[in-house]
Amino acid sequence: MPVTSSSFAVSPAGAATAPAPPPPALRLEQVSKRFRSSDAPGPASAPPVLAPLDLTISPGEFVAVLGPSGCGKSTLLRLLSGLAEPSAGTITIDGHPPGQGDDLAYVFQDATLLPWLRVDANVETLLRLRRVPAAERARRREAALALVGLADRARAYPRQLSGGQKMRVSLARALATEPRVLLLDEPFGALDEMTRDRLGEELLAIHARQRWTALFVTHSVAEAVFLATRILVLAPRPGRIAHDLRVELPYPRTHDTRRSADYLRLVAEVSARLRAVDPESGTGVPPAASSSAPSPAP
Amino acid sequence: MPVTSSSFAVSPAGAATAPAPPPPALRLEQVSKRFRSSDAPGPASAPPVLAPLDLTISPGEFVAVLGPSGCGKSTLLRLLSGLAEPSAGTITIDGHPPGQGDDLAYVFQDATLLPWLRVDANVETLLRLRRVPAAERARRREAALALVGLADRARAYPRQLSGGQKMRVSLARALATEPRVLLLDEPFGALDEMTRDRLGEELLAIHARQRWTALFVTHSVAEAVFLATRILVLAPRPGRIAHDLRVELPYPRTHDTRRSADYLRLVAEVSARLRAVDPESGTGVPPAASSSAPSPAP
Amino acid sequence: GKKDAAREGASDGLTKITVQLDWFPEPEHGGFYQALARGWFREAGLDVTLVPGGQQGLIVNQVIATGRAQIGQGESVTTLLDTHKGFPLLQVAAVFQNDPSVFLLHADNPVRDFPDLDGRRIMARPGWVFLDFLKQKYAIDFTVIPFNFSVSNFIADPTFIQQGFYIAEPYIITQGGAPAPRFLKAWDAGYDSYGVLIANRDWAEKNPAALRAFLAAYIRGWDDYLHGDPTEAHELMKRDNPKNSDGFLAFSRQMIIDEKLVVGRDATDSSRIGRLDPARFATQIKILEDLKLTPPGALQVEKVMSTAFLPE
Amino acid sequence: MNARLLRWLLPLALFALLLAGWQALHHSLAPSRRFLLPSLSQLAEAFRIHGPALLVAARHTALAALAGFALAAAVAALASLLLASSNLVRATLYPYLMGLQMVPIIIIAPILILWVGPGAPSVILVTFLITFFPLVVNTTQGLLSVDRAHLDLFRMGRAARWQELLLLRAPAALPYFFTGLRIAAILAPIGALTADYLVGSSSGGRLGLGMSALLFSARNEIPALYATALVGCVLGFALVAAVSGISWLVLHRWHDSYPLSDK
Amino acid sequence: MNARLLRWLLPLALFALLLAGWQALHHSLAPSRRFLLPSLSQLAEAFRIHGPALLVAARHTALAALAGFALAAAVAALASLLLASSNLVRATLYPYLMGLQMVPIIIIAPILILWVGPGAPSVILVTFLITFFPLVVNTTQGLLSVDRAHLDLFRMGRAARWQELLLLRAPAALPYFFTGLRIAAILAPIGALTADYLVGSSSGGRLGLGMSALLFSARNEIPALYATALVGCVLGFALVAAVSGISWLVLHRWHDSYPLSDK
Ligand SMILES: Nc1ncnc2c1ncn2[C@@H]1O[C@H](COP(=O)(O)OP(=O)(O)OP(=O)(O)O)[C@@H](O)[C@H]1O
Ligand SMILES: Nc1ncnc2c1ncn2[C@@H]1O[C@H](COP(=O)(O)OP(=O)(O)OP(=O)(O)O)[C@@H](O)[C@H]1O
Ligand SMILES: [Mg+2]
Ligand SMILES: [Mg+2]
Repeated sequence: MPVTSSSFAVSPAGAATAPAPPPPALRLEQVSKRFRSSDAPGPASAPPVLAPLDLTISPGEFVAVLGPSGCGKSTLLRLLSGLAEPSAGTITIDGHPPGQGDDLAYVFQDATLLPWLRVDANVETLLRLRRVPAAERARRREAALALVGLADRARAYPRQLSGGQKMRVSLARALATEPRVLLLDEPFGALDEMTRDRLGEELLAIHARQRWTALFVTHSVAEAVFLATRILVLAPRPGRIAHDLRVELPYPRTHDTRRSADYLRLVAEVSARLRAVDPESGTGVPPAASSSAPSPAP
Repeated sequence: MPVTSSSFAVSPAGAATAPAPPPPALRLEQVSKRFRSSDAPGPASAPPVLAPLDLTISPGEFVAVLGPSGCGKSTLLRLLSGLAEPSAGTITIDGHPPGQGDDLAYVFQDATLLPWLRVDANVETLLRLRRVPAAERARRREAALALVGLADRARAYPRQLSGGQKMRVSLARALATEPRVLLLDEPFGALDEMTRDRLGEELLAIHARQRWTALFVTHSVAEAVFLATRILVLAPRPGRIAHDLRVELPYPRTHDTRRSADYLRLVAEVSARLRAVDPESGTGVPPAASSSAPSPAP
Repeated sequence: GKKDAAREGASDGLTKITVQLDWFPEPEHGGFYQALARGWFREAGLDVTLVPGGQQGLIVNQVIATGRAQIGQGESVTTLLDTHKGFPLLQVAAVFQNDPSVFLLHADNPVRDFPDLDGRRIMARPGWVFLDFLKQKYAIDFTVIPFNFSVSNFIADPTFIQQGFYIAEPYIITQGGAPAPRFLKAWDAGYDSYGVLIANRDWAEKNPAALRAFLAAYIRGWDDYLHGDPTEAHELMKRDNPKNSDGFLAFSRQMIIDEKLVVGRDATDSSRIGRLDPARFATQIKILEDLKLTPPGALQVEKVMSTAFLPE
Repeated sequence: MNARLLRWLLPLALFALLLAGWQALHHSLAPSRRFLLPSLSQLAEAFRIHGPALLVAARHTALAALAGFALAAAVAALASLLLASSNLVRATLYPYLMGLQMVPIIIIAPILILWVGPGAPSVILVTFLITFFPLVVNTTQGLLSVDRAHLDLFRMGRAARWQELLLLRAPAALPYFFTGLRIAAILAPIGALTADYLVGSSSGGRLGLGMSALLFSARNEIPALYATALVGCVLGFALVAAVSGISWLVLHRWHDSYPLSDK
Repeated sequence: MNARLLRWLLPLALFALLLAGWQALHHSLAPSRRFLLPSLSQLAEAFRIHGPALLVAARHTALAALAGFALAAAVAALASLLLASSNLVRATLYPYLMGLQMVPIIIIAPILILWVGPGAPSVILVTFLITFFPLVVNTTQGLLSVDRAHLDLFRMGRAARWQELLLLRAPAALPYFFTGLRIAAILAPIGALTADYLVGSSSGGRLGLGMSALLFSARNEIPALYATALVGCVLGFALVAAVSGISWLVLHRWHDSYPLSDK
């Protein structure tokens, strides 16, 4: 049940693809997660958020994660980053347990900028933690800010930024670390389509140079197909991998890729699969019932 | 310069459309906004965020607002809600100045749930402020939670929710007030496409019943076209209305609308216009320059 | 003037003695200040520093026991108790032949004598042995509230009863606009306590000559202060306690003279200044034993006091 | 070593070490100064002898402390709401509240005795005065530090000023209020002791801890004096523990100072 | 009426009202008790007579207050960092810090005099003891109340414990620290006055405010006593103003208690 190995595009994802694959960048074995219910003080009684799942990701893969709201995407990323611990199963990242010796950056779903630092200092935060020398820090900061188009807002405080600007600062902060593993939780969610596309292309360009392994949560199927080498479609309740698909579109992917028939076909197909994973997800009630919902004001 | 009156679809938006239009729900006259620069203590020296703009919206209109990140969409909504004051110009809402006697709900770009209240109490917050009786409050709360598909999370605290779930609670909170004017700042930004589409359809259904006036900020052109009777495309630096377009797709709009040729054509055309408003927006540097951005780790 | 400069100048060859006073400088310290002003300590080869009291005045015996001062001024029964606690203290001279602590009452207060205190409220220092003594002797009980060095409550409240030094407080009370108070004097109840000079016993044993010289100058100082010109001593007191007014200094000195506190209430001349009577110490020890504050025989007169350092 | 175990062992070890250090210090003093730091056995002896009396005294002082503390908590909560309700009110009243805190208790003791009367009423009032201010400052700061986005929510909802105050600022200020309560809880018993020392009353021979301390101090019973202070500490710890417990109950579900168990 | 004007007028009006009330209260008292609440003219007279001496005393006490305050701020900042650095350290040390606060100053005053000696060192120490605790409690609470999401950021960035402490918790705790500082600023001068009362030295006739108060009280110079307390208040207000100024400088750009001007 966990993985629907699926033949798609050129080949289904899986260990069988390449002979003697490189040691995996990320590996999950029978990982599950349930949260303690805050009301019952006893042992976990809430249903599991992630079902036991297995997953192997090779170095340099760009994996997009799709799935309905609340299905466990962020939880999966938190587990990989070591911010949360699995209830069962083991995780290895670059051969280490999460949070130990790995070189990883995580763009959270919220921008989480430090309100007392200006934009430029926020971008440098992670570099400071890694004790990157000041000159190098400045160089990377400038480049990252330019990349996300906020060079002119470098001296602003977070509370002076728009929502999309904050997310871009957060993205710049992660990219500046040039990690080996990059976890991105809807980094483009608050951005307009044009900025999104531009940043997507930039991201691919950087990936081509730096070859980090990426796990990219998005709600845009088009974005997933455009960016990823592989797409995981999660099904909810409990979170599990419903489809594990390889995207074999050629590189470099450019603006033209978005117009190619292959691309459009893939987008349509992934969309269909995504819609199929959980027919009752999204809204909990059928339209008939909900039409009696909020009624006219008295 | 402010408004590019444009013939589009069936007709351009504007006062000339209907004979003796009803008194406007929202009216902006020569409204501009600049923020005081936090560094210079003196009078405002920062460039204006919104150029003087004029805008009239009739009751019951569903207006989508599109524009690049940081162009002033949220600022516009804040001005209308009375949370910020214009630097110049006048605003009237339902005939009143903003914040006085108007019946308005605003779904912020961030969920801004109260962390000490459970989901159900959060949904009731605005109703409590309006002193809606308990029974009515409970009824509307149940309906709104069911609508956004979170009936089963009613007893959770905000910090136990996923990003998309939080935004849905925020949406439920606003919808439960059944306002006359509804301001929505990317309410579906953190949601998967399927939930998005479902909620969009629900929103249209409620709008058909309750006929509030809506200003709906979104980054999805498809969503804008699907939902709106009118689309404003903002151009940045300073924020101004570059296009003011009327969407004359027939009602009720359903799943089939999304497949209609008219719809697809409109989406493509709005996309093109949006991309044209600010060629250098989104990312501040051309690709050539940015390819020398974050460089490989040393 | 000149004497002052001389006193401040050389201290070489002089034995340093620090004296802890029990309160801010006032005429009750007349002996010290007169001797200081006249240069008699210096003449005796002593370099004497007088440390004003205040809160430290409450812990004179601790100050002496820990060696911060060699000599201090205090009250004899309390000092006996402290000696019993193991403090190395020796009572070496009288300041006042009777400790001037009394109860102050308004003139029209119905309390006429100690038994009338039953059921009353008194502001006094909790722990003052006299309070226990009264309760036992007259089989009475009364409420104590802590003494706060102020007579404000007394002035404001015509029923108020409080502890006080009757050579000082009456002046402040009348200045405050109230009529002169009445006193219930401790010795009238048979509480026969001295105002005393206390020395650190170890220091006294090692420096008998210095102590003897000190006491001689001190007694001479008292005699001169009471019978001579107090002006210079008063100037010094004003320097160390700017709140001393001429009126107050004159009043307090006169009270000491009139009440014969220093020379002795039944004395005819100054010959008893500083004298201690071992028999009275035996009485005081008996009081403590009767109150079960010290076990019988724990205190012996010859161990707690000495007349050996007084001038012949 | 197991972290759980360490969490118990280390404080105990430190405690033992401190006791040993105390004892060593006692013996290192010149005999004439040893009374300044009684040995542990002297302390134990003092507790043996004066224990029952101290218990009675502690009951007195604890009641006064609790009364003063409760009064301070209630008044501070109301005062803070008032202060936070408008800039004008704050600018007008805050200086006087500060002034209230700056009244030197030691100086007004006679006035308290005259107007309020010695004993319990004055002791409660002084305890109130001592504990009130940290509560007001913290709570007011909390009421003012509310999240800007939440304020926007309430403004958007056209909340009345009192709704903003009671439904938004008040719950948001709870963590600050509890910080203030924790300070006040520590100050209350010791404040009550001090108050008893200054404006207490031995009415009926029933002394509070402060008067006891005065008595012991006058009689030079230093070990008993230390014992009295220790009893005051125990009261303080008990009150702090109670406040921490209530704080946990109220805050742990949602406030970040009580992390969600995620592991 | 203009709100700006009101903001100045109302406090002034209240002040005038209070002065009038004071004066009325004075005259309403029985003549024999009037001295307890001196009239304004008596107060003015007291300032005229004792002004110069009070200035000298205020200088003494202000210096001690500043020294104790600065010491408390520095030690509290370090102690809070230590306490926040690990649960184990906190569990081990916090009780002793509380214990330190629960030492009744009045009881240990004599012991301080005997160990440290009367005068400035003791006064500074007592001021330190009085102001230290609100600072530690507030700052520690601030260090622990850091936003969970920010903590995640630092954990993700594999921050060392000291980096988390210095780069995240410390700045996040600044608003709490300043709240503590504001309390401490108010307590410091009055604490120094009390300390001077308890453990000051009047040697050489150089009195601090506390010793002056003790003497005025003993001599029943009530107007001068009030004047002394007022001088203490003025010192407190000055210190609070200084702290508020620094707080504004440090926080106004980013903290929600200083709203972004959006209007
Ligand atoms: N308080 C402020 N002080 C200074 N500049 C501000 C302030 N608030 C917003 N801005 C600036 O105003 C511009 C418009 O901000 P606004 O939030 O309206 O953008 P937006 O269109 O909503 O963008 P997004 O799609 O990213 O949310 C941005 O450039 C932002 O940096
Ligand atoms: N601390 C928690 N305690 C209890 N339940 C939690 C907790 N954190 C998350 N959950 C629940 O776990 C599920 C998965 O959450 P997660 O944040 O992983 O969803 P997601 O896939 O990222 O959704 P979204 O797209 O909306 O961000 C949700 O139903 C959420 O309510
Ligand atoms: Mg998520
Ligand atoms: Mg916005």
